[in-house]
Parts: sequence; C-alpha cells; structure tokens
Amino acid sequence: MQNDVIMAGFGGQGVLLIGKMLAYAGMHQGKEVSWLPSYGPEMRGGTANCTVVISDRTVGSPVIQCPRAVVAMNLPSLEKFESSIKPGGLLLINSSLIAKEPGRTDVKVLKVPANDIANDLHNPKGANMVALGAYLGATHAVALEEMEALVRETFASKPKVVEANIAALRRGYELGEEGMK
Amino acid sequence: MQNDVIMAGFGGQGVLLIGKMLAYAGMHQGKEVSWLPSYGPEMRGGTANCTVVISDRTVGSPVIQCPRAVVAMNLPSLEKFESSIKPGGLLLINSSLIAKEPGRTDVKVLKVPANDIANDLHNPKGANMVALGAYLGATHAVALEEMEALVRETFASKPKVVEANIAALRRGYELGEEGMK
Amino acid sequence: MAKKLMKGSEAIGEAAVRANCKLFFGYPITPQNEIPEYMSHRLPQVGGTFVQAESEVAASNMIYGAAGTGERVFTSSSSPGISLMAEGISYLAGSELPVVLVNIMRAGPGLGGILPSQADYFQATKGGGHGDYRLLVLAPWSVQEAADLVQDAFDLADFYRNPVMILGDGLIGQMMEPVEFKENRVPCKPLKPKDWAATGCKGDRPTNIINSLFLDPQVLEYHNQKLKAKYDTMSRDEVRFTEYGTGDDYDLLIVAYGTVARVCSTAIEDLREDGIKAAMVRPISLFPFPYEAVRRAAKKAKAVLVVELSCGQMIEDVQLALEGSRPVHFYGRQGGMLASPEEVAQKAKEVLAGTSQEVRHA
Amino acid sequence: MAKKLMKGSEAIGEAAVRANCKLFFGYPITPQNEIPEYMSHRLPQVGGTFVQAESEVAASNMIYGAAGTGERVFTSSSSPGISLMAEGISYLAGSELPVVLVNIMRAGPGLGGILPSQADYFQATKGGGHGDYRLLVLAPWSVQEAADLVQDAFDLADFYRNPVMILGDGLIGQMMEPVEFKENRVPCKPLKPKDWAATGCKGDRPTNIINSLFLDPQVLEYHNQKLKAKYDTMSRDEVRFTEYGTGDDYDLLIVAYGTVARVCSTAIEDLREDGIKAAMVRPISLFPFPYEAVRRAAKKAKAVLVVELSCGQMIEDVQLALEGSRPVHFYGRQGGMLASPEEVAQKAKEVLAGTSQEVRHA
Amino acid sequence: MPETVFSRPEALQQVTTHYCPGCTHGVIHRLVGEVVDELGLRERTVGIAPVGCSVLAYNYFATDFHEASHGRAPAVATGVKRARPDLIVFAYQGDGDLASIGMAEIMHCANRGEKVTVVFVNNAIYGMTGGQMAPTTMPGQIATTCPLGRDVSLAGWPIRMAELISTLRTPAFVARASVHAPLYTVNAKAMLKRAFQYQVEGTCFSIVEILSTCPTNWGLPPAEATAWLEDNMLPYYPLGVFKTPGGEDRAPLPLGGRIGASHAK
Amino acid sequence: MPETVFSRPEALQQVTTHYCPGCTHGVIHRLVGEVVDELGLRERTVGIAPVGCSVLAYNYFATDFHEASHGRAPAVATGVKRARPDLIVFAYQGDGDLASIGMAEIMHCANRGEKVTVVFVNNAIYGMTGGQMAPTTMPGQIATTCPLGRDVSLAGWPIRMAELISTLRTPAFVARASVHAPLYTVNAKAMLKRAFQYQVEGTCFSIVEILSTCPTNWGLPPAEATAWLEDNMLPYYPLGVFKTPGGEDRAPLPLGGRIGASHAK
Amino acid sequence: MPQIVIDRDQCKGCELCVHACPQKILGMAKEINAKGYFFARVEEQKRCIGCRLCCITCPDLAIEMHVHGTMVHYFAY
Amino acid sequence: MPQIVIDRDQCKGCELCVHACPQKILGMAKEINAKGYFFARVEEQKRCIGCRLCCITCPDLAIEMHVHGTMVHYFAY
Ligand SMILES: Cc1ncc(C[n+]2csc(CCOP(=O)(O)OP(=O)(O)O)c2C)c(N)n1
Ligand SMILES: Cc1ncc(C[n+]2csc(CCOP(=O)(O)OP(=O)(O)O)c2C)c(N)n1
Ligand code: SF4
Ligand code: SF4
Ligand code: SF4
Ligand code: SF4
Ligand code: SF4
Ligand code: SF4
Ligand SMILES: [Mg+2]
Ligand SMILES: [Mg+2]
Repeated sequence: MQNDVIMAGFGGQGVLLIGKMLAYAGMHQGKEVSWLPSYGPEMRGGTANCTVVISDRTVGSPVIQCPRAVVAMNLPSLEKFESSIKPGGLLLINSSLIAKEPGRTDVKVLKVPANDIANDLHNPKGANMVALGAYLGATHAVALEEMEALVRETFASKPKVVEANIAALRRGYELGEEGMK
Repeated sequence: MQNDVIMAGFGGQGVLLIGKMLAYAGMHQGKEVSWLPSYGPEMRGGTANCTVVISDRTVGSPVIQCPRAVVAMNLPSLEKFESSIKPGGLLLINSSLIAKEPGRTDVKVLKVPANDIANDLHNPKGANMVALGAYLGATHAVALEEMEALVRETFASKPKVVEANIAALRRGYELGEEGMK
Repeated sequence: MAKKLMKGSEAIGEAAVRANCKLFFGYPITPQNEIPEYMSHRLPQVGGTFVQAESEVAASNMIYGAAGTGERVFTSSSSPGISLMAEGISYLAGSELPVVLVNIMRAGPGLGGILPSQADYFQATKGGGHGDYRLLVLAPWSVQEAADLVQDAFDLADFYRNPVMILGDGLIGQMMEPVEFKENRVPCKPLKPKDWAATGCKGDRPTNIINSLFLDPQVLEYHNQKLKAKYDTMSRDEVRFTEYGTGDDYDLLIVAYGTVARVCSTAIEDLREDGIKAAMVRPISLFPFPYEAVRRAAKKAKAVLVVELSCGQMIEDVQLALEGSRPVHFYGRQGGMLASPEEVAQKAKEVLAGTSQEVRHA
Repeated sequence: MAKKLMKGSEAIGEAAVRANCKLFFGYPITPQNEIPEYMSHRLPQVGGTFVQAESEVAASNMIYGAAGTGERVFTSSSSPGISLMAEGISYLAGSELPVVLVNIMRAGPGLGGILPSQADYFQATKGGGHGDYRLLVLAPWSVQEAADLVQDAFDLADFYRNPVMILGDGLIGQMMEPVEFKENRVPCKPLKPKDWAATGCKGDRPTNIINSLFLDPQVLEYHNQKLKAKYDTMSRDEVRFTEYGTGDDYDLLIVAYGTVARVCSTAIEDLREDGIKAAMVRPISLFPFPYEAVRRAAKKAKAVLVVELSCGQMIEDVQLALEGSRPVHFYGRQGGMLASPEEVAQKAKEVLAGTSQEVRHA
Repeated sequence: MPETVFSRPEALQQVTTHYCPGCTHGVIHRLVGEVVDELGLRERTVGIAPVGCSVLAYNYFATDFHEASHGRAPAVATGVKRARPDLIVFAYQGDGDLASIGMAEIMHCANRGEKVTVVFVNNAIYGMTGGQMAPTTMPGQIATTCPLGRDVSLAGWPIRMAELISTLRTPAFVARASVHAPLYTVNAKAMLKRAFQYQVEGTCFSIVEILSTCPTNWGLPPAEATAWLEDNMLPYYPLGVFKTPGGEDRAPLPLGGRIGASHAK
Repeated sequence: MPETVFSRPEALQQVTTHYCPGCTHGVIHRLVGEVVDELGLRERTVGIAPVGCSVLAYNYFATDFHEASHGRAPAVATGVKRARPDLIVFAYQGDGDLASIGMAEIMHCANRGEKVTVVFVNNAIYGMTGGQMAPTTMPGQIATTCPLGRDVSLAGWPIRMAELISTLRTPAFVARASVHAPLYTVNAKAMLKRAFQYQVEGTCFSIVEILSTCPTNWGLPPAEATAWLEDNMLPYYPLGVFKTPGGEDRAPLPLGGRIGASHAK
Repeated sequence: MPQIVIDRDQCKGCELCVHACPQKILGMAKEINAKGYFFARVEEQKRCIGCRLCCITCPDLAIEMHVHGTMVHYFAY
Repeated sequence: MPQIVIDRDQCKGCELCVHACPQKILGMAKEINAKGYFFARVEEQKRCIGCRLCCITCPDLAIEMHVHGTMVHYFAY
C-alpha cells in the first residue's frame, strides 16, 4: 500500500509544513516515507509544493509525476497539478480561495473551505491544518491520533496553538471522511 | 637508411646548434629529419643534448634510446650516453676535454681534440664545428657541401665567422673520414 | 539513535560530524547550500571549524592542507564548483590525501540549471583532472544511504589515502527521509595511525612531505605504478552494488544508480504487474564499477537497459562489462528533467518488443 | 612556402596565425611556454593581440569572451593548467563557442613532472568539466601534422561552434621537424557568417546572447539534445585516423596515438625484420574515436595491443570498439618515461607468445 | 501633447525582472540603461552578466550579452574588448562574484587597465544562493553561513573593493555610490556616466561600486532595508570618487559619503 | 675552541639547492631557517612550498612541508592552520604564484586574518618557467612574453602587493624588505622575525615581501643583478613596514626604503 | 503640470516610492494586481511637484512621468 | 679573531661575497670545484674584521665564521 500526495499553495500557506508533518506521522507509524520539496528557479515566485510518499515498503521513486492525491491550496496550484492526478485519485481543493471548477471527472474531487473553517475556529493560520485533516479523513494515510500526537509534540511550547490546530485538524478530518462517503 | 645521433655537452658548447644544423642540412638534402632537445629538470644543470634523426623515409621515433652515434663534447656526456650506443655504432669523443678512456669495445671510437683544433684555427668557439665536421666525415649523414652552404647561410652577416667555421668543419671532416679508415 | 526525518544535505553534514570530521571548507552553490549552512552552525557545537572559502579552487586547496595534517575534512559542491576543483582533486589524489568530496550534481554543461542530473559520471569516475588517478566514487540512492556512505567514505579515504567522492543529485540533497545514526559505529576499514602527516617533525623523525611533484620521470613512474596498484586493490575490494529482483527470472536487466534507480525499481514493479519480467543491478560504487556483477546478472537477460539522467555516460562501463554479449539500450533524461517510472517501463517494453535501438559505438 | 625546420610549439603558434587567429590569451606552463612566447612576439606583427592572463582560469574565460565576438582565438596550456580550465571548457561547450585549446600534456597527477605523457586522454575525450559535452580532440604525431591540425581545428571549431582540442605531448612541443605551410589554404569545412556573435545589436536585430544557462529544465533538455545531436554528427563526419601496414597480413594490431605511435611504427618495422607481422591503427581524432576502423582492422589480427604513455585510458575506447571480439593487451609507460621501439616490440612478442595478460574489467 | 520626461530607457527590454520586490538591482539596471541611452551606445554595447541574482541580466538589457562563469566577468570582458576594441563592454557583478571568487580577475582586469566598465553591486550578501556570507557582509550581520553573525575574528573584516582597486598604480576611474534613496541614485547615475565616458574615450578601466539592498536575504521589508543600508553600510563603505585616471597614484581618502541632498526615507 | 658565530641553521637541511648561482632565494631560505631556529619553532613548523623556483623548498627545510598547487599556498596554509592551530605555518611564494594566479587566495587569506606567515619573494619575473612577465615585472623590463619590454599601456603597471594587502581592514603585519645587499638582508631577517612572532603570539596574519634577484632570467651576472634591483626595483617597491596589527586601518605611506647602512655593490 | 502614471501590473508593491515621495501623495492599493502584489497608486495627483523621486526610486520601472506644458527640474537626472 | 671558512664545494661561484666584503679580502679561485664552478676563497684572512657581511650575503651557505676569543658585532644579526 502506498499513499502519495502533492501539496501545493502560496509560500506562506504552510504546505511544506503539513507535508513534513504527514511524513513524520507516517514514519512514527512505522511506514517508509519521503518528503520532497520543489526547488528550482520558480522557488522565489511565491508558490511552493512538496511531494510526500507513505508506503508499506521501501519508497521507490520519491518523485511522483502522477500522484494519487493533490491538495491544492490556491488557484495556481490547482492549475498546475490537476491534470497530473492518477485516474481514480483524489483532488482536494481549498474552496475558500479557489472559485474555479475543476475539469477532471475521473478523480474524486473534495472541496474544503479551509480558510473559512479556520477563520470560524478563530485560527486563521490553521487553514493548512484543516486541509491536512481533510486529506487524512479522505485517505486514512496515517491515523488521526498519530497526527494529533505529532501536533502536540510540534507545538509543545504553545498549548493554545496545539488546541487550535487539533480542532482544525479534526474538523478537516470529519469533512474528509464525509466527503468520501 | 637512417642516421641518428645524440650530441651532448655543456650548455655553452653549442651542441644544440650543431644538432639543428645537421637536421637543417639533412632537410635541404631532401631527407626526413627530426631534432629533439632534452628538456626537463636537469635543463638548468648546465648540460645539454639533442637527438637528431636523418632518414630516407618518415622518421619513426624521434626519441632514440640506442642511437647509432653519440657525439660527447664533455665528460658528463660521455658518462651519460656511452652505454646507450647501438653495437657497431659510433662514439665521437672531444678528446680536448675528455681524458677518460671509453669502456665500450663494440663501437667505433673516434677521438677528436675539437677544442685544440679550434684553438689552432684561431676559432676557439668553433669546437662544435670541428665535432660536426668529424661526425659528417665519419658517417656521411649529409654531404659536406650541403653543410658548408648552410654555414654560409647561417652566418651570412659575418663573413669572417663563415670562413672560420668552414675551416673548422673541413678539418673535422678530414679527421672523421680518416678515423673511419 | 531514533529515526529522524532529515534533508539529505543535512544528513550528509551530520554523518560527517559523526564520522568525527571536524573541518569543513566550502563555497556556496545550489543545490547543496544546505550542507555548508548546516556545517556552519553544527561544527562550532562540536569544537570544529567551518570556513567559507573564497572559491571552490581555494576550498579544494584548504582541504588539501587540512588533510595533510591527518585530520578528517570534507567539502561539498555541485557540478561547476567541482570542475573548479579539478586541479585540486588531481593534486589530492597525486599526494594521496584522504578527503571526502561531495558532489550534488546539477544539470550542465556550463551554468546549466540547478535541477538534478547525473551528467558528471565521467568527470567523477574517469578523472576530471589531469593525469592517471582515480577517486573512489559512491552514489547513494536514499538519504539513509547517503548518511551511511558518508561515514564509510571517511574510513575508505583514510584506509586508502585517497579522495572519496559522494556523487548525489539534487534529489538526494533536497529530499527528507527517515535517517538513523548508529551509536558506536565501527569503522568499515581498519585504521592505522597517520604517521605520514605533516604536523611538525618532532625530534629526529625525517620531515614529512605532502607532495605530488616528482621531477625524475623514473620516480614518477614508480609513483604512478604505486597509485595504479592501489586503484587495482580498490577494484578488487571495494565494489559495492545491490541487486533488485535478480533472484527471479527476467528478460530485461536494468542498470541504474542513485535516485533514478529508485524510479527504476518502481518501474520494475509496474512492469511485473504487466507481466514483464525485469531486474536491476544498482552500482553503489561507480569507481570501482561492478563490472562482474553486471556481466553476471546480464546472463539471464535478453537485453540490458541503462537509465541515466545524462546523455549516456555509465553506459560505457556497462558496455565494457558486457563486451557485446548482450544488446545495450539507453534511456536518459537531461537538463534537470526526471525520468518517471512510466517512461522507464515504456522504454523497457520497447526494448523487449525490439522497437528500441541498441547503442553501439560506430 | 618552403619547408622550414620548426619547433612544434612554434609551428602550432604559426599555424594559428595562418588560420587567421589574431588573439591569444594564456598563462605560462612548461612544456609549452614556447607557444605563448611565440605568440607574444608574432601577434603584434600581424596586428593581433597577445594577453598574458593572470591564470588559466582567467585565460579560459578570456577566450570565451573573445570567441563570443566571433573572432578566432586560442589558448594553450599543459595538464594542470587544463584542469584549471575545466569549468571554463564546460561553459565554452555549453555556450557553443568555437575556440581552439592546445594541451601539451605532461606527467601527472598533481604537479607531477614536466616530461611527456598521455594521461589526459580521459579528461580530453570524456569531459574533464561537468555536464554532457564533448570536445573535438585531435592528436598530432609530428610537427607538420600539428601545424595542419591546428589550422583544421579552427575550421572545425567554427563549423560546429564547438571547442576543439589539440592534444599533444611534450615531444610534439619541443621537437623540431620540417614544416610546410601551404599558401591559399582552403578551409576544411564550409564556413558561414557568425550571425550569432555578440558584437552589438545594430538596428532591430534581437540581442545575441552567449549563454549556457537554461533555468527551465525542459529547455535545457532540448539544449542537451541539440548538443548531443551535434556530437553524433561529429562522430559520423569527423573521424580521423591512419593505418600502418593494414594492407598486409598481420597477427597483431597495435593501437596508439600521438608521438608514441611513431615509436610503434618503428617497432612494427623492427618486428617485421624479426618475421613478426604487426599493423597499426593510429587515431588522429580521439573524439570522435575511430571505433569502426579499429574494429575492422582488428578482424585480421589475433590480438590487439594498445600502447599509451599512461596507465591505460584509450584502451577503454578500444575495448568499446572490439566488444570482446579480440583480446586486448596494454603496454604503457608513465611519469615522463618514454616507450622505446624495443620495449613495444618485446611486448608484441609476448602478446603473440601468449605470455602477456589480457586486460579485462573484473 | 504631454511630454514624457521619465520612462523606460531603450537599452532595457520591456519585461518584468525576476528580482524580489524592492530589490535595488532593478534601479541599477535602469541607471545603466539610461547611461547607455544617453551616450548613444546601445548598438555597440556588449554586457557581461555575472553568476548571482543578476544572472538573467541578458534578458533585461536590450544589448548583446555574454553570460560569464562565477567571478570571471572581468576576464570575459577582457576577451571581448581585446577582440573588438570598438565595442563598449560592461560587466555587471555582485559582491560574492567580484570580491570573493572573482578577486583575482577583477584586480588583474583593473591592473591591466582594460578599457571596460564594471558595475559592481554590493549588497553585503550572496543573494542568489540564499543569503550566505559575502566578503562584504557587515560585522555581526547574520547570514546563512554565519548564523550567529559575521565574526571578524574568524572571517575577517568586510572588504572595501573600491579602496582596494584604487590603490593600484594603473590609471582608472574608481567610485562608490548607493541607490538606497533617490538622490543617492542620482549620484550613482552620474558616476556610471563618468565610468562609461572614460571607456568611450578609451581612457582607462572604470568601476563603480554601488551599495544595494537585498530585502529578501536581509530579512527586511524594502524600506527598512534601505534604512539598514544607510545606517550600517554607509559608515563602513564611504561614497565618493576614489581614483581618477588623471589623479593621484595612491587612493585619495574617501570623499566622505554624503552628497548634497536630503535623504528621503 | 673557536666559537662558530655563523653557520647553517638547524631548520635547513644539509644539501645544496638547485638555485642558480647568486640567486637570492637561497638567502631568503637561510633567513627563514634562522628565524625558525631562533624562535625554537622547527619541530612544530609546517612550510608550504609554492609552484615556482622554490617548488623544491621541502627538500631544503628541515621541517614538515606541503607542496601546494600554483598560487594556492595561502589556501593550503589556511587548511593546515585551521586544522592544527598549534602548528606554525608559513607559505613561501614567488611573485607569479602570489600576485598573478594566486591573487584571490592571498587577499582572502590576509583578509580572513589567518594566523599564518607568508614569505613573498618578488623577483619581478617568472623564474621557474623561463622568464615570462610577472605582475611585478618593471615597466620596460624585457621578459619572454614581453620581448619588447613591459608595455604598461597593455599590461598595466607592476602590482605592489605589500601596499595592496596593507589596505585591508583586518589586522595584519605587512612589510617589504630586500636581500640584494647584506644590510638589507639584516633588515629582512628582522621583518621575518616579527612576522613569525606575531604568528607565535596568535596575533594576526603576517607577510613579508622580499625583493630578490633572478640573475638567470634577468640575463645579468649576480652582482649586476643586485645593482639592477637597487636601481630599478627599490624606487618602485619602497621598503618598510606597511601595516602592524595595532596600527592604522589604512596603510601608512611607505617608510621610504633605505635603512641606515651603506650599500655594498 | 506633472502627471505620474503607475503601471499597476509592473508594480511589485515594494512601497519604496511611497516612502520616497516628498509630498506623500502615493499610497498602496487594497487590491492585488495580476502578479499578486498590492500595487502603488497616485492618491493626490494635483499635489505632485514633479520631482521624479518616485520614478527614480522604483526598481521596476513601473512609474512614468509626463508633463503638460513646461516644468522646471530641481536637479538634473 | 674572526675566521672565515668557505666550503669550496658548496660555493656556486656567484661572487656576491667578493663584492660584499668591505675589506676586499675575498677572491675567486682559478680552479673549478666539483660542481664545475670557480669558487670563492679568503685571500687575506688576517685583515678580516669579522663583519659577517660575506656570510650574510652568500645564498648557498658556503661561508661559516668562527671566532677565537671574544668579538664585538657591529650590528645584531
Ligand atoms: C563556480 C560556482 N560557484 C558557485 C556558484 C553558486 N553561486 C551562484 S550566485 C552565487 C553568489 C552570488 O552572490 P553575489 O555575487 O553577491 O550576487 P547577488 O546574488 O547578491 O546579486 C553563488 C555562490 C556558481 N554558480 N558557480
Ligand atoms: C596551474 C599551473 N599553471 C602554471 C604552472 C607553471 N608555472 C610553474 S612556476 C610558474 C611561475 C613561477 O614564477 P614565480 O611565482 O614568480 O616564482 P619564481 O620561479 O620566480 O621564484 C609557473 C607559471 C603550473 N605549474 N601550474
Ligand atoms: S535575493 Fe536579494 S539581491 Fe536577489 S533579487 Fe532578491 S532581494 Fe535582490
Ligand atoms: S631562475 Fe631565477 S629565481 Fe630561479 S633559481 Fe635561477 S636565478 Fe633563482
Ligand atoms: S514626482 Fe515627486 S511629488 Fe510627484 S508623485 Fe513622484 S515623488 Fe511624489
Ligand atoms: S516603487 Fe515601483 S514597484 Fe515599488 S511600490 Fe512603487 S511603483 Fe510599485
Ligand atoms: S667577515 Fe667581513 S671582512 Fe671578513 S671576509 Fe667576511 S665580509 Fe670580509
Ligand atoms: S657568495 Fe657563496 S656561493 Fe657566492 S661566491 Fe661567495 S661563497 Fe661562493
Ligand atoms: Mg551580493
Ligand atoms: Mg618570480
């Protein structure tokens, strides 16, 4: 079993962070993982993305041209990666920032208003957590508990942030599970 | 037919020059020729030598480990090259400066008191010409006339030098021819 | 130590520190800036020294000086920077100094681009500098392997008194993967005191001289032959490779190294799903190249496919191994473009279907 | 012009002048100092420019700038100096600039010695710099051939927009032989106007840019493929070699290049006197290597002997050519020691007697 | 009809640069473009781009260009100028490029008195590669390879290239300017114009060191970056003309940076 | 028992050098050897030999040695000293080595303030390779790559390295001396001793530029070579201390070469 | 009469012009442009004295100045 | 009493010591040494003032000085 995902967004949206958290949680769960950021000339253009692979066995290629899932946090990311998703895969859209309708019909499309939810939870910076939760809910790539433990560990020095992020994560998770029904 | 010779002596004795003249004359006579100076760390030590090949056909190796002839203008040169001469070859010794007896018995040894002759001819710098003449007399590697023409050409601006050198050349040539009888 | 998720660049730096290397001299260049950056904060913590050299030329000579004292030292760079070290590397090899060089390859030639490439294979294995010398060249395919090989590299360098190069690509440098550093690691080679080092000649010992100059050609020839004998010993004792699926039957043998070999391993799985049997030999040591292993593994196959992020360089070593006994095919991407498992699988199918053209030297 | 006895170094310099090269940038190094020295007095006579660069690094970049204007330019150096040009050469190739580079090889690695060697074969033919690129490499065996090849080199460089290297050894540089320069020499390739040169963009023409940077990997991949196609064309059209005695029967084929091939030609004659039949293929272009010629010529022979002033580098190309079809043997001298006809003949006898060991990659 | 009194010079292409917001590389490009225009040199100018943030300069100038290898722009410029003395050649270099890896090439280009112009952009950092220490990085300034700030006892003091070059005996024009505020920019342009003029006249080598900001790697918003430059760099890197071709052999003491204009911040 | 008041220092091997008759490289070797002896440093000294006529220096000194590549001795010295700060490290360099190909390395070594000592032998020529022009070759001086004499309009003026290095801000000891006549040699030794002492104390980088003869490539008998040095080099390369670690940031004007001794010629 | 024209799509929103203007008549828009930056704009054209400091400051050549009628420049540029 | 000892086989015959000696008591031999050089020698030992200039000058360490009894040095070396 392998889960792989490209997470993409603006520089400040924290996609590299949730990618790393996903990889970490996978590792904690005893899986093989890899995390690969895009680097290159476009780096400074303001968009960022990373590829995470979580697998039961040695990770083959850490570069995934046709990922099983894409998490698009903004419009340019949707436009860049939509076409690459494996047929039958998952396209998770941050509908707070993306108004455009995706064109793909052969993938499962999950719209999550991540920023709106984060704002509702008084955690405006937590949109990435919502998206991460939704991704987990939709794929069960790693267990929610594992991720919650990681959040506690990561933000250990800021208890408020821990709680806010766990709330965001859980809300996302629910939406993710629901969406896949 | 190939003639090859290593000419060796102190830095100031003009062995590189007579080597070049030999190659030039050979070329003028329509032969294939090569001239190769020693270069390398010992260069500054004060000794100099060159290898000249004169051949009817394309010169194979311009490096001759076992030359058909050696012209030794001083003792270190004799010591360095004596052993390398091809059996049956020629060892021409400047007996003005070399008192030591050569050890080889399988080569023709020709002793020419080059400096003394040059001094006698009031051309103290002409010892190299004497040696060159002797080499030509002994081997007929190129014709004496050819070499005389070259001397005229080389020192064209200094008629006195031309005459002195031609005299030295001729005297050497005689000794060379005689010695081979 | 527990597993930690680390960037390849940082794992390489940390591995050096754990191999008791306290000295780094280097110059920034993408995509390996994380290595000097890591060393600049890490080395002072362990009492070590980080020096940002004025250039790669200088860096290669600083490690020469440092290695000459017998201390462990390394530098890292990327393709153009490694080219600037060509003279220095030839001196390091000629003077038999143990250093570790990391080349996180980017696409060339010239300024090229900053994305991954494997186009420095020739330079690394056949000698970018002048004269007869060899680097021991190790090519990791994962962050963990990078960390392991870096530690081995220091032992190998000391054992052979020879520069060892870690040849990775931008992916190795940028990727994060779990890494575990073993406590109380045992050197992979027995290590002797460095009594040749130039550290001040106490008492009556003759002076120690770090040198590659031998004006007497006969002495230099002996030196060359001594070096050659050393490289021959490496060729005998230091061949490293892994095999993938060679226990089974297969029609196609893939040869690939570094991260692109991971792509190939995925391709092989995909091919098996399609009922096509392929296996892989992955050279880990590029010099010495696993000629024998490739030759042996090719026996079972109908054809051999070499996959590289270059126009084809390692393929020559594969051809030297095979001596015409099997047709050799090539799939390469260049310029920072990466080969995908799908492309490799596609090419594999073409090879077996006879629609791919064999590579020969006309 | 009448024949003149010239030193190889001077003949090279004069050949460049006659090829209408009015620019030289270089740095002194033994054993090729006579080339810059010659240019420093000769170029001003023809309205040209000689610049003593501060280093070989600078020299390789000066010729880059000069070549970018479309003017003919060359530099020369010897092994360590060529290593310092590795980055520059990669840039020159990547930016497709026509320059002529002369390497009068000396013994290495490191500072080594100053006597003749052929140990830079790999560096010259497989790329000392980073990235996928090739130099067109020509190896003269006589002063006349050096003069001829230098003139051709300028034409080839212009035709292919690629650096061309003349690879000689200290003998070629120091030796005097008769040389003849033909008047009204016709270029060996048709030459087009250099409309790509950066010489100021008059009027509305788009700017001309001399460049090897392509940040978009797809664009860089196209660039790489374009370069590869050029190298393939060279491999098809620019192979140069001569054969020696291949018209007759022979048991042994010798492969050697440069001055050492002359030694081999003498050895072959000596061997014939002893009743042993040998022939030779002498590659003149080292890249492209005459694979086909070697393969063809080897058919008549029982075995092949490669002779080099190195530990064995061209031998790999010979092996690639032969694909195991004939046993390949090697005779090499290193460090500035020269092979003699006697030694080569002796080795030849051993090969045919079965007492020499074949070279294979284990 | 309104008259256009300020617009893009012809010597610059109509494109957007890749420079970060507020990076003064853009200002310096414009100044060079304006000078080239004003002297009517565009059609015979060849620029040399460095390896550094300005590596793509050839996309921004409407003149022929060479892309040089890191630090070697002065050598490339030498090659161009010696091959074609009729061309106007300028090299555009960063501080890592010129003062670190390219130290030998700039010193020798200046010392040979090559008739070329060097535009030297000193932003006290390696911009392109992500903020490593440059030879010009200020004492205490944090960079990715001196995470605790430059320690002069280990890395030495910042190098003042204008001063260094101006001590050479060979005649040259050497000046330092800044573009952190508009009236300094006016002065910078005047310096550049003199530099190019000396080349046009075939007089001498010319170089203008220009203090520039790197908001991204300094970790400051653009306006704060200009203030940081003023407060930290100006005192150490005084502005002025350090050498003129007719002037003294030895460098005059720097003129003391301030030009007679109020500083807008 | 007579007392030996002058003899070969212990830090020199009992061998004959390969230097040409009258070449002052030999004098400079002796001075370094004497200073190393007098300071008791032999057993912890590591020398760095350059590529140049002194390439075999490791055969002449009785200390451990590194042979550096051409121009890079300061980088090698940096490597040695940073690896083993307890060692005393000196680099011995010629003018082609240090001022031409090695310009970047010497400037940066000095600027980082590496605690090493550089013995810089300026003989205004490339000795080893047969007399090509060096950056220090005098205007009009004939060399094999400037057969009509150095033309400063094409090759620039000779570079004064001591002056150049002394303008760097990082503390250092920088001096120029000469060995063309015995009392100058006495002064040269004093300079070298100060230079090594600064290193022993861990104070700073130190360099002594020493004017030296090359009778062979100047084409002069040794005694005429010393006279040529005095007449041609001294006026252009003034002797003196250019910088001390406690001294001024900017270089003092040279002290004006003459030391209080009659010149034996 | 000077007229300042800011090309909103060339602007990278660095705000340097806003700081440079002695009249303080430039400001930042609340919207973003095609490149995603909040761009600069002229807020009170009529107070503009035509000093060109904004033009000279802009690193991205986003600002042009046009003049209707004649105008005196305070300094040469 | 100073005593100057010149090692004839270390000498390369450069004559620098001859020029350096303020007493002009050194000269060159008419024979050559093992290296092939005309070597320097002391011609009038008793006029030697022990100034050491010859020792300091010699590039080849061919000159040693020994002192019998005490001696004042004119300058420190
Ligand atoms: C030989 C080589 N070494 C290193 C690099 C990596 N590199 C690219 S730009 C740069 C530094 C640029 O800094 P600077 O010259 O100050 O220019 P800036 O980006 O600050 O304008 C470096 C080290 C390279 N491309 N080539
Ligand atoms: C990379 C490289 N370039 C060039 C040379 C050739 N080379 C050897 S010594 C030398 C110059 C030496 O001159 P200098 O440093 O002045 O020392 P000197 O011989 O005068 O004492 C040169 C150019 C070399 N060995 N390596
Ligand atoms: S990194 Fe710095 S120098 Fe480079 S473009 Fe950005 S702000 Fe300018
Ligand atoms: S060539 Fe010159 S520097 Fe070298 S040893 Fe001879 S005299 Fe001295
Ligand atoms: S011209 Fe002057 S006053 Fe007008 S907007 Fe620009 S800066 Fe402000
Ligand atoms: S200075 Fe230019 S880029 Fe910056 S905000 Fe003003 S108009 Fe925009
Ligand atoms: S010590 Fe003085 S006086 Fe005596 S020989 Fe030497 S130089 Fe002459
Ligand atoms: S100085 Fe020394 S080498 Fe020269 S002549 Fe006198 S003793 Fe001999
Ligand atoms: Mg910078
Ligand atoms: Mg010198």
